[in-house]
Amino acid sequence: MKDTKNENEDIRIGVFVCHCGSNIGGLIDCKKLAEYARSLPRVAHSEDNLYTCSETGLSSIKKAIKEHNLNRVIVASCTPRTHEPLFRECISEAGLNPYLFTFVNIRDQCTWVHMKEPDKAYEKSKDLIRMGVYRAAKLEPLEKIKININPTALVIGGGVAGMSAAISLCKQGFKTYLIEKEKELGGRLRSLHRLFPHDIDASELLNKFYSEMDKLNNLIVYTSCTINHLDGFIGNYQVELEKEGELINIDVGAIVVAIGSEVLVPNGLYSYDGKKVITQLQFEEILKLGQVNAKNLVMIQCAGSRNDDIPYCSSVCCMTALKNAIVCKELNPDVKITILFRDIYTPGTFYEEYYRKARENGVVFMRYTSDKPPIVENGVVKVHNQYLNRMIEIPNDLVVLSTPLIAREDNEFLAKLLKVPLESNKFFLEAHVKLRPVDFATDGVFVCGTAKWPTDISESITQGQAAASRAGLILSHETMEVEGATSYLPEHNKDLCKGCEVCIKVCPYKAIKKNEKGEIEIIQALCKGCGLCGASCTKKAITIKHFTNEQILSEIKALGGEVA
Amino acid sequence: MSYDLFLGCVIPARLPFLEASSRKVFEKLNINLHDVDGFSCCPDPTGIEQIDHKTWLVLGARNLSLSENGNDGIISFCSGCVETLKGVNYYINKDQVTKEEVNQMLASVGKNYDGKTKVKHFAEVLYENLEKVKENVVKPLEGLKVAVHYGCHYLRPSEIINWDDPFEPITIDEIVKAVGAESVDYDLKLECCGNPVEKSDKDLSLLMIENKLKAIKASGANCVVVVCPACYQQFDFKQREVSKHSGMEINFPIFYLSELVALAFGYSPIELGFNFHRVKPNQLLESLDLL
Amino acid sequence: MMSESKKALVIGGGVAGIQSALDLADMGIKVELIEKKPAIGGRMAQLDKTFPTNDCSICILAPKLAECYRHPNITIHTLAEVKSIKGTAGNFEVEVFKKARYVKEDACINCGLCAEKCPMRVDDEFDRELRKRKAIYMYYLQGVPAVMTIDAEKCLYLTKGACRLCEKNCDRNAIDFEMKDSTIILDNIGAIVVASGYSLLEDVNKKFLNTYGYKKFRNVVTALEFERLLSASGPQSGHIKRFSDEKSPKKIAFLQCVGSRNERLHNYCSSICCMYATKEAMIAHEHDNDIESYIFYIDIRAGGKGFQDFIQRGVNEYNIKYVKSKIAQVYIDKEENPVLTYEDLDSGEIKQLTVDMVVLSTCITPPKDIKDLSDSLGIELNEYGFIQTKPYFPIETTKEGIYTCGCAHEPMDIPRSVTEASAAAARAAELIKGGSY
Amino acid sequence: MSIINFEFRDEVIKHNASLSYCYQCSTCSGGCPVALITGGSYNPRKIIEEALLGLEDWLLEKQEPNVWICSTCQKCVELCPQKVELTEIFTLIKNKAFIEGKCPEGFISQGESVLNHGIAIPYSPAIMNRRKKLELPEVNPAPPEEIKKLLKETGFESNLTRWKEKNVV
Repeated sequence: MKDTKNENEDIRIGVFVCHCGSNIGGLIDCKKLAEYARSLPRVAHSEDNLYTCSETGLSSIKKAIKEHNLNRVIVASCTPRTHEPLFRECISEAGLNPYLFTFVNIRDQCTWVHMKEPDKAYEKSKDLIRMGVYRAAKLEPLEKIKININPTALVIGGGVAGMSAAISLCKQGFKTYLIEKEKELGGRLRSLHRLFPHDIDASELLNKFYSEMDKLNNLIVYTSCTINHLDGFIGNYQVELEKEGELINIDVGAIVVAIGSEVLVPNGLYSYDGKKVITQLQFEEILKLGQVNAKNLVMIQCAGSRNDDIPYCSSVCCMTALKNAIVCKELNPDVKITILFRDIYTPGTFYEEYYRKARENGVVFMRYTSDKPPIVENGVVKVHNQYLNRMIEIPNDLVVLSTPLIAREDNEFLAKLLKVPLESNKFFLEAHVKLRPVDFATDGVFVCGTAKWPTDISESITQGQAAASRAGLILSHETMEVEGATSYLPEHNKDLCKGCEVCIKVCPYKAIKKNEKGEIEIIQALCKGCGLCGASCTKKAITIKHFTNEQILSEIKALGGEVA
Repeated sequence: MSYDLFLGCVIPARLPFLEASSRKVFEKLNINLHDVDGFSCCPDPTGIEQIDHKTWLVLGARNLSLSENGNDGIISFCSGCVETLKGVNYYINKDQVTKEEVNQMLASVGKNYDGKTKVKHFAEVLYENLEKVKENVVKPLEGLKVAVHYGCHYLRPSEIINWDDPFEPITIDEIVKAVGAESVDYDLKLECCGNPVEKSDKDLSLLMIENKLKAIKASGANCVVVVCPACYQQFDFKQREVSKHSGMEINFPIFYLSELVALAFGYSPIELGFNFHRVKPNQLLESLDLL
Repeated sequence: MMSESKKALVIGGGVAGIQSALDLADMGIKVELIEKKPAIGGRMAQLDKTFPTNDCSICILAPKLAECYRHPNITIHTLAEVKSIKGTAGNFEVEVFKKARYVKEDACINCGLCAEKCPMRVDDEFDRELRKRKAIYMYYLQGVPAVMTIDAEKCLYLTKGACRLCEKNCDRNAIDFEMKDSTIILDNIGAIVVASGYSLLEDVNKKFLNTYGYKKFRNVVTALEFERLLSASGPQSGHIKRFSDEKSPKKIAFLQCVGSRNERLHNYCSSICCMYATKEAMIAHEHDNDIESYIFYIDIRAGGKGFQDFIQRGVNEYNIKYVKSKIAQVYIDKEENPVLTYEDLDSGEIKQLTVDMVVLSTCITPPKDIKDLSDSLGIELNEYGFIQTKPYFPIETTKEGIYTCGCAHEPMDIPRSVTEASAAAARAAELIKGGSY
Repeated sequence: MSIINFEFRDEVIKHNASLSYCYQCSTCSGGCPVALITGGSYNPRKIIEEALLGLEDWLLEKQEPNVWICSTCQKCVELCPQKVELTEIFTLIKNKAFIEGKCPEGFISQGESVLNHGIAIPYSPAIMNRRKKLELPEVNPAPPEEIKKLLKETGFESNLTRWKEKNVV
């Protein structure tokens, strides 16, 4: 690679103005823009292309770098979000350091937002290009940071999601630790009787998992085991586990969180007493033993959910109620079952049919609204039937409450440990609701199952496998490159730092810590280069690579027209 | 082609002129209608069935049993009769137990029904012979803007009637066009005329026909065609009362489908007994010189 | 133990297929991505925004499209369909039929000059036939690969043998009428992921929609059509106007469960409609604060993360009224305003509501050609017509080595589709590079 | 305040199983012409809900809503997404009400005519005449005694008698 580091090298900038079809070229004169660019200091070459991102455009960039011996490249076109990687790749293919590329967005920021005012759009484009040129002059080559990846995984939580994740990771060929704080693996499955919608015994599915895991010789399971301490970053985590008092230290490259959830205990709700008024979970126990004495049974949905305290729909309670009603009817068809609901949640194919099956089996459904909840009195439930706008009495000898899944107490502790966020209901918060559903914003850590949100068995399994895929794709690399444009504390600034720790507080990625010597230390692998620390550093000690004060100020001066 | 004719109660005993036009039409089409002795009330699906389903089944089965001969099954001029006879077939063939119960009772009068008699509405047969109908038209009914009232029981329940589309029927519109008249679309086209409700709520029944007639008036139609004697009475007999009640001048000649076809086949209003209509069609026909 | 050199085949270039392909490719596995349409992107590319965060659909999808296109381990085959497969899990051989594009992908820079000159105006499929395009066209603005396509059924030269104006006007000689449909063999395939997506009711059964006046009343549209109308890149550039009189609607009714939860048609729940209807009502309100929306439903199904809050926000901030009453029929008044008759449960009254526009929340259905696909792959379909999967393991099809994800096997939203896509990638990876355990 | 009555509910379902599939979507009430005209005081959905909860007293005694003003137009049956056979269920309820003597007079007169003549409308001399004028053949309806015999069998005759006893004016 060319030596671009030497200070007194002469800066030779190439500017490529893109028409982006008619997106830019349709509104302003790209040729004139290119000419203007050439008039700016240190610009050795400029041209305009119909599509700079097309193969033609890219090859003409490479050609120009050779012919005009360019060492800085500016593309004035669309958005870095979609195209910066492409152009960086392009100039490095031509032998330049990718960080010597500058993007100027004259489409989104000019011809799109100022569609109605072409002249102003043109003037603004000139300003942005000029700023880009002055910035480019100050750019320095950067190297991406290479880190080694330890091809070992840790899965926290031995429920159905955790087991699925662990099994898949092992089958992908990665050594995997699976830890469970209970004495046995299995999680919620162990307390369930039958499973909807295919009506098999929970134990059947559980055994399937057990036998799968027996086949794996790269799976290490620790039960009655909790996690004490964690350190490190993607590819390189040091974890301290505690199993029955004894400490175990392991090194892993990726971590999957699958610690599940809890079921709300409805104390004070609908005169819950655990005897005549019980939860679905307690009812499953009765069904397991096949000893339903009740003749007349009422189930109340959304018991403790979809209210101000727990605003969400727990999404599994409707199916659970239907399942237990059907199982109960199978044990004794004469049992009268009435389900009081707000909205029946049975999305998709099999679930909707399951709802129909329950109706077919004689289960009575009655809708209530949140403003008129059922009244549970001794031996009778009174409910305002919205369908008839009348009070209806249901004599009964057992009331079953469908209570929601809620976040575990431990979530907060684990979230701190892993430096990952929780959402308002204290469930774990993924990186992106839609496109990164099992990732955390922090690289190398993943989440699945009801630790993230209430989900049914099948989706928990799927999420476990998904997390295994996301973790697996990291573990399958021996080394990984992380962003080079990070913040750092240059040697010559060390004495400026007074250790006020503001940077540690503001860093959203927990990338900054104080080392044993009490010095600020920035873990490059964790830093995303967001710049918060640099901006808030009271002593201006921290620098953000690729966004140095010098670089930014030169842009601002250029905007003001001050020529350096 | 030869059918056993099931007249039912209302047409022969109250509206014989509808029978006249119907018989003439099929004569012209050379479709033989064979008169059968011993039919009882179908019975009325909006009457007897509502108070005693079993009686309805048994009498219906009895009627059907009278037609177990070589013919193409039963034809009827009345949508109610058709629904009953098709319905009885449906229930008897759907459930063996019902069939046996019914036949046990029929046995007491020495009858038995095997569930095989085919049943057709006369409009069904006309539509199946649409080309023949067109061939026989000598006086295209140009100028007639017809509001087609299908009536409920000609279409629904489709699982039992099993003929035209329950919400987008075409058969009667096609027949109307075939005889040279225009079918005018109107709001509430597929709504009930209200006749069955009369037994329990006269005012409601009147309101239902009033809404229909208002919608028809708004559509610019100049007459109405029906295929059911109950609908016919509701439309023809109630108009004066509706006019009074709504304070709106409503005066639509109500034609039975067979009357329109017969008219197009060249029969005179006299032989068709148009004079028996409450709302006299002649003025309209004269204005379009269809007399 | 499988050889590392085995490749993966992903069928379908929607968000699910793309996610599977990217995961596998990032694991160092070579991926063949098959897409029937001229460009990848699938349904998500047609959406304006996505619930529950309402961020711009194409803006979050586009980077993935570009990533897919540039990824050294991914080969994209557009205009391609699987014809047949041989072999078993770990080693399949797949026969793929590729329609000719008649445009050289390496030469075309979609400058659009050719389309300007093309004399043919045909319905634009991507915009749900709400506007016209030319016979040579970009499937959609941000489509990847970003090249033009000639619509062989509509092209004047290919149908009538005369024209070639596009060719004359392409200064990059990218047009190639000599191109022929072809069949290619992809061998050494270790595992297959089926992400063939879904159709919508209006694509498979227009007749059922007659009682709602669809295609009869101009102010009755389906939800995806409405989504295109809301989209800035759509036929109305995001400024919704009624087709009858160009007026901007103020009162919009969304009818839920159109074709779904119905024993006469599709007895399943389409899963996403409650949410997308709410989303569309919100966007409409954002465009025009005078807009009030009515959503006529049976049960509100909002179980996903943040979904209940979403519904609440709809009520509190976007002037959405949820009415628990299913609408069966739509009529219009003299001004072509749709009129709905419904029961108001609270008062027990039967009411009539006149609105400016009706949006039909038509249900997800199995993709039109799923039968051919399942036959050629030798996998089974379930009683609903979707791909049959194993109980509690929704990724597993009935054939080992073939996995599925997304709406190909059940109606579902984007988060779950993407999750399943990664899961399918994991299973495929186990087969391809695993075995050492 | 009403008490749910599973026995009556099961009785109706035994006669017509389609009842149990109803999920109260309001398609029927929204599509019913009578419900529209009566502003909802007649409401097929409510009758079905009462049947689902087995509210016998409301269905047979109070008759709220009044099942007798259903026009049997069958629109609800065609529209119901769960294929609930509403009119059939209403027929069962009306049949039960008839046995209880709770049925409008209008239905009785037709019943009596069929019981006594085998047909709903006996032939008057005037009509006989008119038929002749129109050259229509003579009609030979069912022998009344045969029909009467059958209506004894079905119990129709005794039900009719009971109705008259309960509704002496």
